Amino acid sequence: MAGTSINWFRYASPASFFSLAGPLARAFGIAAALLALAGLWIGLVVAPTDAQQGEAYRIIFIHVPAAWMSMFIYVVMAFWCAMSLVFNARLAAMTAQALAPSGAVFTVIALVTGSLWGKPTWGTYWAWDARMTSELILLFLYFGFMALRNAIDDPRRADRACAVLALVGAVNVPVIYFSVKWWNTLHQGASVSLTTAPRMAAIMLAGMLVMTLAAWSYSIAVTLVRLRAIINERERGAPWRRAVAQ
Amino acid sequence: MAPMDSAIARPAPSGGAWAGMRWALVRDLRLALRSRAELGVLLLFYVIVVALFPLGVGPDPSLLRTMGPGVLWVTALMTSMLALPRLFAGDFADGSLEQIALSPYPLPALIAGKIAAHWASTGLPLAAASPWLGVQFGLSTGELEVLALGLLMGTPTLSLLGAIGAALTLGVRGSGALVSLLVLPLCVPVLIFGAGAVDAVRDAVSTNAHFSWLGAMLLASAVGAPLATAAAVRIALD
Amino acid sequence: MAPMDSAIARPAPSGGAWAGMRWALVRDLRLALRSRAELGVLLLFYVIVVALFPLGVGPDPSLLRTMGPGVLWVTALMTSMLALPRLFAGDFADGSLEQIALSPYPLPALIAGKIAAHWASTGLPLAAASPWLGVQFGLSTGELEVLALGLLMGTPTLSLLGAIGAALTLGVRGSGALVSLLVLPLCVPVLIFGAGAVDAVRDAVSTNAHFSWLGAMLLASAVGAPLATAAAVRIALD
Amino acid sequence: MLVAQQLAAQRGFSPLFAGVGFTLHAGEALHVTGANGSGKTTLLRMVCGLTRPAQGTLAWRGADGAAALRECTLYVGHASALKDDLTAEQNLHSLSTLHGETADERAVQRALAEWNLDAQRALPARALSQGQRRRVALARLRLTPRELWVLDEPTSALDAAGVDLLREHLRSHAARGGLAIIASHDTRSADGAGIRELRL
Amino acid sequence: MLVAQQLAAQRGFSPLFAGVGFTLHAGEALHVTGANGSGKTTLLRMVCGLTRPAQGTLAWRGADGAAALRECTLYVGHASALKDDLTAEQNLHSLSTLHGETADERAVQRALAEWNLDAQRALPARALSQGQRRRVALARLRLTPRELWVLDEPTSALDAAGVDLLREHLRSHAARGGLAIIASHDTRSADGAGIRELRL
Ligand code: HEM
Ligand SMILES: Nc1ncnc2c1ncn2[C@@H]1O[C@H](COP(=O)(O)OP(=O)(O)OP(=O)(O)O)[C@@H](O)[C@H]1O
Ligand SMILES: Nc1ncnc2c1ncn2[C@@H]1O[C@H](COP(=O)(O)OP(=O)(O)OP(=O)(O)O)[C@@H](O)[C@H]1O
Ligand SMILES: [Mg+2]
Ligand SMILES: [Mg+2]
Repeated sequence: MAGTSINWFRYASPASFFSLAGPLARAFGIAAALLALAGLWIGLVVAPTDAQQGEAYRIIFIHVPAAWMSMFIYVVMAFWCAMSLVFNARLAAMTAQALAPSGAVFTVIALVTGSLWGKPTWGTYWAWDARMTSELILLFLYFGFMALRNAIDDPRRADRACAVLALVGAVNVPVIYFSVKWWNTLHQGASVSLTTAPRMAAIMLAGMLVMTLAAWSYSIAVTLVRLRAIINERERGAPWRRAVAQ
Repeated sequence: MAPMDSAIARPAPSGGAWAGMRWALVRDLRLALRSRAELGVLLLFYVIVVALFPLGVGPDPSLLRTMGPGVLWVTALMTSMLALPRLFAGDFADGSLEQIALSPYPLPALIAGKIAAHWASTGLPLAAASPWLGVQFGLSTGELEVLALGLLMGTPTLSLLGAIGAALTLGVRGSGALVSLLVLPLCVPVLIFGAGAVDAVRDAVSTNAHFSWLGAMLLASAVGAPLATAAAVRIALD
Repeated sequence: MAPMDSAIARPAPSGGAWAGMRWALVRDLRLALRSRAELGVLLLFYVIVVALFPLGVGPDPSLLRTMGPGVLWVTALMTSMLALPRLFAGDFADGSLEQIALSPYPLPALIAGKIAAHWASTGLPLAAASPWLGVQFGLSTGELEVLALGLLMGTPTLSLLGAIGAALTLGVRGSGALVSLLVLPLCVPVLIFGAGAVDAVRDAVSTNAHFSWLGAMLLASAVGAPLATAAAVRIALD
Repeated sequence: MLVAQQLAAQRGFSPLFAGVGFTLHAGEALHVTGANGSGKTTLLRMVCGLTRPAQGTLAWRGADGAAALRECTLYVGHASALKDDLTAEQNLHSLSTLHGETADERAVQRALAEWNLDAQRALPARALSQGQRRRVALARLRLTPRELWVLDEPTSALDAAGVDLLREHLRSHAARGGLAIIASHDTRSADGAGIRELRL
Repeated sequence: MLVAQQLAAQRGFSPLFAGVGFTLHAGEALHVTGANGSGKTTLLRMVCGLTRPAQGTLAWRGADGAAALRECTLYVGHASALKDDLTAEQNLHSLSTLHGETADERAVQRALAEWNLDAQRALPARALSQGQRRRVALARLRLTPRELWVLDEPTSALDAAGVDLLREHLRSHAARGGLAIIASHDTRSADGAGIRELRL
């Protein structure tokens, strides 16, 4: 741990990170585009029409990755918030701040695609099913995070306040994930898990995974871009900025 | 002045946490009773709520029965929301919060005391009144028991979670609605299990699951919330 | 400094009442929602509150439909009560209220402006959002219209009545506080008629009676409340 | 000309002061002193019409009328009447429009600059230091020209420079024929021409 | 002994002060002065552990520890920390129990009498005058004996008698080997033995 932590701290300083972020963002952006194309091709062309659901099921290729990301990004966000509280590292807090919007976006996508899917399958756009509700709560948590953020004038105070909020809100993620287990609901349970063999067609699985990778690299790219912007604003006065400026 | 000329450096008071918690609890309860206004308003509020629904829904008993628990639970949620701003804002404005943060007692303990007082003036009365209110909705005895028990176990969690939001929004622009935005989502699970328990009784299903969840959430928040709130308070004072 | 050396005694500003009302309205609105973001927060808050009920009660559509109006009306009451303490307490604490009372504009006009702002930041958004929220409860078009109209006519009354109570509790202990308890029950008729109107639509009964009552209460309070509140404020400052 | 006669104040059940009277002509300033709790603030609030005298009369320009007096009075109290959420600039603007003045951007900025708050112009009042809040409150003296100034502890939390500036203002106000009533324990603000003392 | 080294404060995006250091031995008092907004209050809050220094260290009795320092500190800030609904007596009692003292009725009454608030003992703090509130706040100096006093503008709204009394307290505190840090514009409180000045 000690060994790794040293260089971790080197990149934990905005100064050394800033130069790194630019090219990384570009690389991940391109990757995201390619993966998305591949995933959509698999999902819309290669994958066969589903027996009962017809074409409608193809939403899964967007819905599931989005839903996964919505939860995953929150976990990552909470992690960085913890880091910023413990090590008092500015960059960690900024990362969390940069992650929030992407998380919100994916949550919205999961909600929208989900309810669009719900119409043909369940005959309703919305039901107060546990998973849907908890996903909606996740959206509100993202909103709350951002709202608190821009309600506080002092940036460092905002960092720490939002960090506390994010950590508290993290309890919602397991609720979302296991909601299908805890309440017998409309929503179907996890059919992909690391422990048991997947219960769906290999090709579908492949499509979903490729799309998930696309979502990942997209999130990383966007986050890095936002991070650069935030650093630009936050570290205005700092000496190293002037150095970079020249 | 004789006592003053003794040593000016005192040891930290003994029996830290509990004494601190008691101090905050007693003091806030006393203050709450001083300004009976808010208390009365809260009580009136949920009497109105409960009185209103039968009016809105009409006398159909089966309907009333099914919605009774949900209404009472949401009312509990709203009343604790109503009182949240008062939890820290006053102390923050008049400088008491600084003194509390500087006290030799552990801050989380003091905060826990304040939360307990908040609960005693919002959740507890509702839980106590719930059997009577539930009768208005024609709940059966079994349902009433579960309802009251659920409220007793659930409302403290609401206060605990609410405290975090209240502390986070201290001295923040437009904190009024922001608190609710931060807190209400976190409270939803409590609501689900609490109301669910009563439905379970109606459907003659075991309520163990619900209560164990309520208990788990109460424990978790009882441990976590004071710490998180204390952190938030220190941040607000920084 | 040139302009300063002119006459130091100024005439009272022209166009008294309206100008004063506008000042208070604009200023309080600005304080309430310093950014569009905060308006969003407020709406989100409604969404959450309304979303909670189905959670507690369960997704049965017919049930939701019957309780929809009641829920929205209670939400209206709660949101306006959430904001009430902030109506005068803040200005009282930081000395703004003194300055307001010393302004050349007539005090009731300024107060009316403050009340209007309070309504515009609590009742109005809810009334505006109510059709959409009502859809969540599966209300019919006709019901939605009546609901929205009722909220539009009813929520100002809630704010007006609430203002009296808020002013009475200023600075005063005991007695004044208790008086404010007498104000809140006055809100009950508003809720009853407001929610009742929607049921009337459902039962295909004429809603005239309900609306004329709502209108009457609105008129009465619009005339009386600012005067009463102004008097209460002067007493609180004395 | 302001004439106070036989003013008496009652607080709770006990009388606070009685038989207080003074006459203030154009260009004069009254420095109200007295121990803590002797009733200075109460007297000032009476003069500007916030508190009703238990006894006695206040005559303004011969006529007896609180309304007339209020129109010509500017009261700066203990509380600085700033909204924490608004910036110093917004606060000043809102306060002066409340008193019927049409304060334009530049006037406000000039007033702030004079009290050397340029840097804090755009800060929310919450962020201001105690003395900076006081300075913003005193900047109203320029923006809301009134014939009678009623200042309660104007120098509290002010640094030396601020006190000088205030004295400067008082002097020019007097020169313009304005009246002033100041309650303060701070003798620094009390010297200068035409300043009389009223001891409660 | 309190040693501050290279303290720096940051507010918003801009640094407030930097490189502030001082050493305070038993029986000494530090008088922090400076223009409005120069950071006195911020510095005081750092000393008693409310605000985290952006840089620098505070060492108390050699050991570096905010907790140890907090235990020995009594902070009386701008805000007097009185609850308007409680009486002066109740406020004092509640505050001193909060700080772990077992204040009995008589001790509280003696403290109030010393600041001559006998008459106001049973008044709700809401009714107190500004200076009386300040006096109640200062009465805590007796009821909560601590080694280090941190006083922010202690003389604001105090009358002459009050200032003398405060000076008296400071003197006997120093004689007992206590330390004190005072931020004030009021030079009246600054004279006396062993009082050093720190200018921000
Ligand atoms: C607004 C409505 C919906 C929401 C909020 C929602 C939310 C979610 C979430 C959070 C996940 C990821 C959790 C997990 O992987 O276990 C998920 C996965 C999934 N959802 Fe939905 N969903 C909605 C509607 C639907 C509908 C209508 C269907 C199809 C009938 C559907 C089918 C699936 C499937 C198949 C998965 C993948 C489960 C797995 O393989 O693990 N969802 N949904
Ligand atoms: N968010 C912020 N952004 C910029 N500046 C800020 C912010 N918050 C506080 N400040 C500045 O920090 C300073 C606070 O200093 P502090 O209150 O310690 O001053 P002080 O020396 O106590 O002044 P006074 O003598 O008036 O009490 C003020 O100048 C204030 O303008
Ligand atoms: N309800 C009450 N009952 C008894 N006494 C009261 C009541 N309300 C106020 N008082 C007293 O009235 C006085 C108020 O006086 P005021 O505030 O004018 O004093 P002041 O001269 O401004 O003092 P300071 O110099 O501290 O500002 C105080 O002595 C206070 O104790
Ligand atoms: Mg006074
Ligand atoms: Mg200060």
